[in-house]
Amino acid sequence: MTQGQYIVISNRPIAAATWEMLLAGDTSALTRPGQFVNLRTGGHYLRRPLSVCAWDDSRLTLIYKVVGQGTDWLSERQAGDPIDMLCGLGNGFDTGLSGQHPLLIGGGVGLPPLYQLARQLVQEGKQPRLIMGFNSMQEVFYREEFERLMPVTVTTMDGSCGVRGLVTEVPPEANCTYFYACGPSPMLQALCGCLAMPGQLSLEERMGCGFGACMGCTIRTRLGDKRVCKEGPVFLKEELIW
Amino acid sequence: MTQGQYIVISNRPIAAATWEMLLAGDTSALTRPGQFVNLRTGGHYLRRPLSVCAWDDSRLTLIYKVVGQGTDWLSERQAGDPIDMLCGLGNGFDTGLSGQHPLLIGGGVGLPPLYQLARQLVQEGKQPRLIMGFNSMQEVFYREEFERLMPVTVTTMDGSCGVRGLVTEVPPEANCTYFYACGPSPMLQALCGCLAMPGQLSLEERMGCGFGACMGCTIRTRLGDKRVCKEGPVFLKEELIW
Amino acid sequence: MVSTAVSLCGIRMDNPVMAASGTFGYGAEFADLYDINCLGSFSFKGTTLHPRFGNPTPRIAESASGMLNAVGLQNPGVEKVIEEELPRMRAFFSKPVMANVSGFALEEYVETCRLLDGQEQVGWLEVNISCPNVHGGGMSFGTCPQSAAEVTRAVKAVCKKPVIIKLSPNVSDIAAIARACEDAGADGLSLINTLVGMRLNLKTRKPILSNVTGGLSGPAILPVALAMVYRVYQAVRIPIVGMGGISCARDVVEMMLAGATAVQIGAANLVDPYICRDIIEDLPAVMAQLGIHNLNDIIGGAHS
Amino acid sequence: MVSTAVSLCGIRMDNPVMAASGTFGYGAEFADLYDINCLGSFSFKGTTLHPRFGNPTPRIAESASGMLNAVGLQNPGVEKVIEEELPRMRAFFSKPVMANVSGFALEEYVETCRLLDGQEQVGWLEVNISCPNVHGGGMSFGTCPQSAAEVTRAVKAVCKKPVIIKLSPNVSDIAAIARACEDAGADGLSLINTLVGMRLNLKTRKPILSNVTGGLSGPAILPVALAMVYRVYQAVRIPIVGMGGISCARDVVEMMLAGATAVQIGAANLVDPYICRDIIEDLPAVMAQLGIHNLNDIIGGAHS
Ligand SMILES: Cc1cc2nc3c(=O)[nH]c(=O)nc-3n(C[C@H](O)[C@H](O)[C@H](O)COP(=O)(O)OP(=O)(O)OC[C@H]3O[C@@H](n4cnc5c(N)ncnc54)[C@H](O)[C@@H]3O)c2cc1C
Ligand SMILES: Cc1cc2nc3c(=O)[nH]c(=O)nc-3n(C[C@H](O)[C@H](O)[C@H](O)COP(=O)(O)OP(=O)(O)OC[C@H]3O[C@@H](n4cnc5c(N)ncnc54)[C@H](O)[C@@H]3O)c2cc1C
Ligand SMILES: Cc1cc2nc3c(=O)[nH]c(=O)nc-3n(C[C@H](O)[C@H](O)[C@H](O)COP(=O)(O)O)c2cc1C
Ligand SMILES: Cc1cc2nc3c(=O)[nH]c(=O)nc-3n(C[C@H](O)[C@H](O)[C@H](O)COP(=O)(O)O)c2cc1C
Ligand code: FES
Ligand code: FES
Repeated sequence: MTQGQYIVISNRPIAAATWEMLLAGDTSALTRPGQFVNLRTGGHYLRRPLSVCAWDDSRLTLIYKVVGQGTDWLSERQAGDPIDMLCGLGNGFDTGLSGQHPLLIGGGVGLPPLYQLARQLVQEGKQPRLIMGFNSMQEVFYREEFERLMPVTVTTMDGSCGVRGLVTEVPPEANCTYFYACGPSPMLQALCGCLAMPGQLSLEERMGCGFGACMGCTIRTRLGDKRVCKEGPVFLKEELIW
Repeated sequence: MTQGQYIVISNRPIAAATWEMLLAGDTSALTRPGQFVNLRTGGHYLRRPLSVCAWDDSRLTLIYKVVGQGTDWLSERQAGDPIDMLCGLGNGFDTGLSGQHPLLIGGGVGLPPLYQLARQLVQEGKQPRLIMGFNSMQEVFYREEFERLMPVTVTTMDGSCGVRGLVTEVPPEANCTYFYACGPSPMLQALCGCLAMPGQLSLEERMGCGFGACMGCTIRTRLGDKRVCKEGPVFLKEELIW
Repeated sequence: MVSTAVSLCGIRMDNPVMAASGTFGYGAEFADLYDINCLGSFSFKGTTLHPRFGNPTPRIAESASGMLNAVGLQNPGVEKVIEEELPRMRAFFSKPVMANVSGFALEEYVETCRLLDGQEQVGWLEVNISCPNVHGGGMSFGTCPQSAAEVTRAVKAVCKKPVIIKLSPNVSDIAAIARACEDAGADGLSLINTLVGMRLNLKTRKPILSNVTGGLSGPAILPVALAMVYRVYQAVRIPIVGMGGISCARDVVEMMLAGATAVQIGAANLVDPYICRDIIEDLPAVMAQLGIHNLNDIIGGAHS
Repeated sequence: MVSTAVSLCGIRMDNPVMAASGTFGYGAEFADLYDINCLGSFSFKGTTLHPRFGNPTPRIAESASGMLNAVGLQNPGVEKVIEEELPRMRAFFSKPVMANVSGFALEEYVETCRLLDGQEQVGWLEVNISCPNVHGGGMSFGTCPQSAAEVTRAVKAVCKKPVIIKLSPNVSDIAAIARACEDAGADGLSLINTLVGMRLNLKTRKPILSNVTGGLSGPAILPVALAMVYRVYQAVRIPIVGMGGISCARDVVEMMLAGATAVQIGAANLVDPYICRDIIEDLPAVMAQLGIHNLNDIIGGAHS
């Protein structure tokens, strides 16, 4: 984990209430896709956790939905503004277990961490596929970015784009033997119910610290009590108790 | 009283820890020298009261000393920044009682309201004089501005500029029959003790609202209980109980 | 169209937003700024039997997201309030007003309430029992169920109008005190008053407030107020006026969900004199956004 | 040169700054970031006789200048603390540590304290009689002088090391409880624990925390903490560990002026993991600026 000031390079809306922010700063603590940052927003006491969507040696991308005061503040940042951030939190996804044809499933702003994951899987010579779910066409983002890496199926609740319904409407290809998922809790729970194959899921909890100090985010798992911020946010399907 | 956003035109240090800020905005509520504004500083709950140093139809000048977090925040404002302000608070000085040769006495950042007062007295054809007191030469500000209006005597505690000692070291000219004073409370008290002539003094109190709602600033006077923010900050020497 | 009207102890209010006692004077300073008839109502400055100067200055200090006050119940006394303030108020406020009453002995409460109960403009009496009891060893009336009940009973005996008891949060068990007041006949409860707090001046190394301690209010205390309103709602059946740290329309909704029938805005008036008007203007849009058609539907909604 | 050293119940500390229980784990997460031997000491996560999961999530909510937690004393139990955590801690912390103990029955407190008292690394026992998060069959031990004294006496009977009782702020008269603990043999007092608070989710219209209420901490509560430390300082002669909302070196000085011999930093560690180190580094400059040569000179300085 590193703490420091990161500088906004760009910050732009990419879908309904959804923003993409590019930041410059120390990314040395990022070792795996699925890790997150915890950033300070003006005037709010606690930091806000956001998954890292992509990074390189000196820059990182975040994608966030404006849902409250903190994310609203974020959306007002401009190029050159500093943001105080803890970087490189959590365990991240393990690509070693993926098999040759991993299935990635993301719902809404659960998609960002899957982007760096996909890049890495492709780099490792795997052939991932992606199902991305949204409420409606207005919310769809990063479709082309993802399509450049792999085949993508879009689902929307209202059918305004792609398949109508939940991500669980789309049956996985036969050659898929492993999945990675991130999204709202009901979606993850449904996936665990309907997908027979093993997989990894990234969870969300309200956090006090984000780095393991406060026990604010602890859940029970089959392998004992675990802090979502430290032993997670990524868990094996087998560990989770719904 | 008006409330609104005022825009910083300039903000510059003019002496040790002392800044001059020029703002653009609605000055229609300012009717008398000695009135004050109450401004919101970032992240602090209560507003900060500051006397108005000078104003015209669309601009006003504040002079403030950095003594804590709020004034520190102020010193970081830049041209173009907005400031939320209540403007035109308090009663202000009454120039009608001044006689032909009023004596103005200001200590440190008690001087600002005397500047607009002096301009007005001069405009009314009076011949004011000023004694300005500071701790040391480094703190002296607005000497030339004041000297353009009237004769000025400077005193400093350490003697590094002008007369050594307190403003009370300087005997008033014989033709002075009325005084106006603003500065730290011990200075005002000392003045009331040693000046036989009548006068008006501008007081400071910690304020909750600045516009008469909370009774946070009430003092006892010989004419009853008075709110410094509403019936003051300027009081007649005769009313004050030390 | 959404409906913001509520009814407090049988009196209809256009909306649940009132200004809190001690932060709105007798309304005049705000009536200079906007038409305060937009308010549900307001509670005027705490009134005592005799005139009071209160504490010497400094009476005000600041803290993170809050302020301390040690005004000490400065007021001109009930007689002057009736002779001067109420007639003056008639010119700019035409709704029933809430009369906030304080005292340091039982008889003071009774006499002040009796006099104010007789005033046509007064809609409710709000009896502040956070004051120190001069006959009870200095502890406030509001810190023990017995003395809280005693004040309630005595005041109820002389008042025709609804009597709302304003509770202190500086207690181990606010629900017990709330129940005692209800049992003694209170028509409503109002909570919370300020939390005891202090700040020190690092230069003088002494307390900032002349009174040493003061009452903490502002957004800092909102979670404490919500917890107490929630708890008291479970303990009593009479309506609750909720306050403590409210500073936007969303906070109003949150306080009502916890159990408040009406709300009061205190410290926020001091830093933003238009806040009550703005909250009332924002309320319908916030309700619509949250799918609330009628505010009455959400009172205590968090308990179901 | 200024001196920051203080002595707490006979144990010398390089400086008065400790991390508060529940916000510093067993130190490991922070030792990864900086050498935590710069601390005066720290109080480790509240330990109970048996392992506890605590409350379900959500355990955390936010408020203006503060946060709510309802962790519910999650900890591995005293045995694992002694077998695993303390040996691990030895690798990165070489000073006496404060052992924070909770319990739901007298015997649990006694047994847990007895076991921890026997550990070489433990400098002080900090007995938490106040955690508001747990349904311990009613009010907490800390809300009544008798039960506070009872815990104190029982724990003192089995401990050789200094016993510091950690008080709850959710009481009518904290001075009475402080005196009861002193009379029962407490070597020191630590205050304040969190204030009971709650927040609601406007979308679900339900409490955010699974436990409904939680403990409020952070800068929002600093004035309440200062007032209570000030009041307790006047009531007892044993040393006070002051906490609640401290987030900079100036706050440390303010808390010591009010009466604290040492201070703890809680919530601030969570939002700024380097805060304890930074405060300790800033302290000498702040002291110099305020004309303080020796921190011992200012303990309770506001009372003289
Ligand atoms: C590990 C992790 C990764 C995340 N990654 C992303 C991401 O890549 N993109 C994205 O849009 N969102 C992400 N979230 C959710 C994001 O943290 C919240 O949407 C955000 O904190 C809301 O802040 P706010 O101030 O706008 O909302 P408010 O509701 O005003 O926040 C109030 C408090 O609740 C907390 N909170 C509210 N919603 C959530 C939530 N869903 N999860 C955790 N805490 C919450 C806030 O952090 C804050 O403490 C992630 C959450 C976690 C735990
Ligand atoms: C009517 C009036 C006119 C004033 N005019 C000027 C002026 O023209 N120039 C100038 O430099 N100063 C002036 N002051 C003093 C100025 O208000 C304070 O220096 C300022 O509020 C300090 O804020 P801070 O956040 O930097 O200090 P902090 O000490 O951090 O402030 C903490 C709290 O104490 C209050 N406070 C601290 N010092 C004072 C004080 N001396 N008077 C009132 N409240 C105080 C603050 O407003 C705030 O609420 C005036 C005060 C009053 C009442
Ligand atoms: C300056 C000031 C004066 C107050 N005076 C009174 C009073 O006279 N009577 C009373 O019952 N409450 C008084 N209060 C308490 C408020 O009415 C209210 O209960 C409290 O401030 C909490 O609400 P808030 O956080 O919105 O301010 C006063 C509060 C402030 C800030
Ligand atoms: C997440 C969290 C967990 C806590 N756990 C404990 C605990 O186990 N035992 C205890 O005595 N106090 C506990 N506390 C209270 C703190 O030690 C401290 O008394 C309180 O937070 C006030 O200080 P602060 O405002 O600096 O946080 C906890 C506080 C927080 C924020
Ligand atoms: S958020 Fe603090 S331990 Fe996970
Ligand atoms: S500051 Fe509120 S009445 Fe003067």
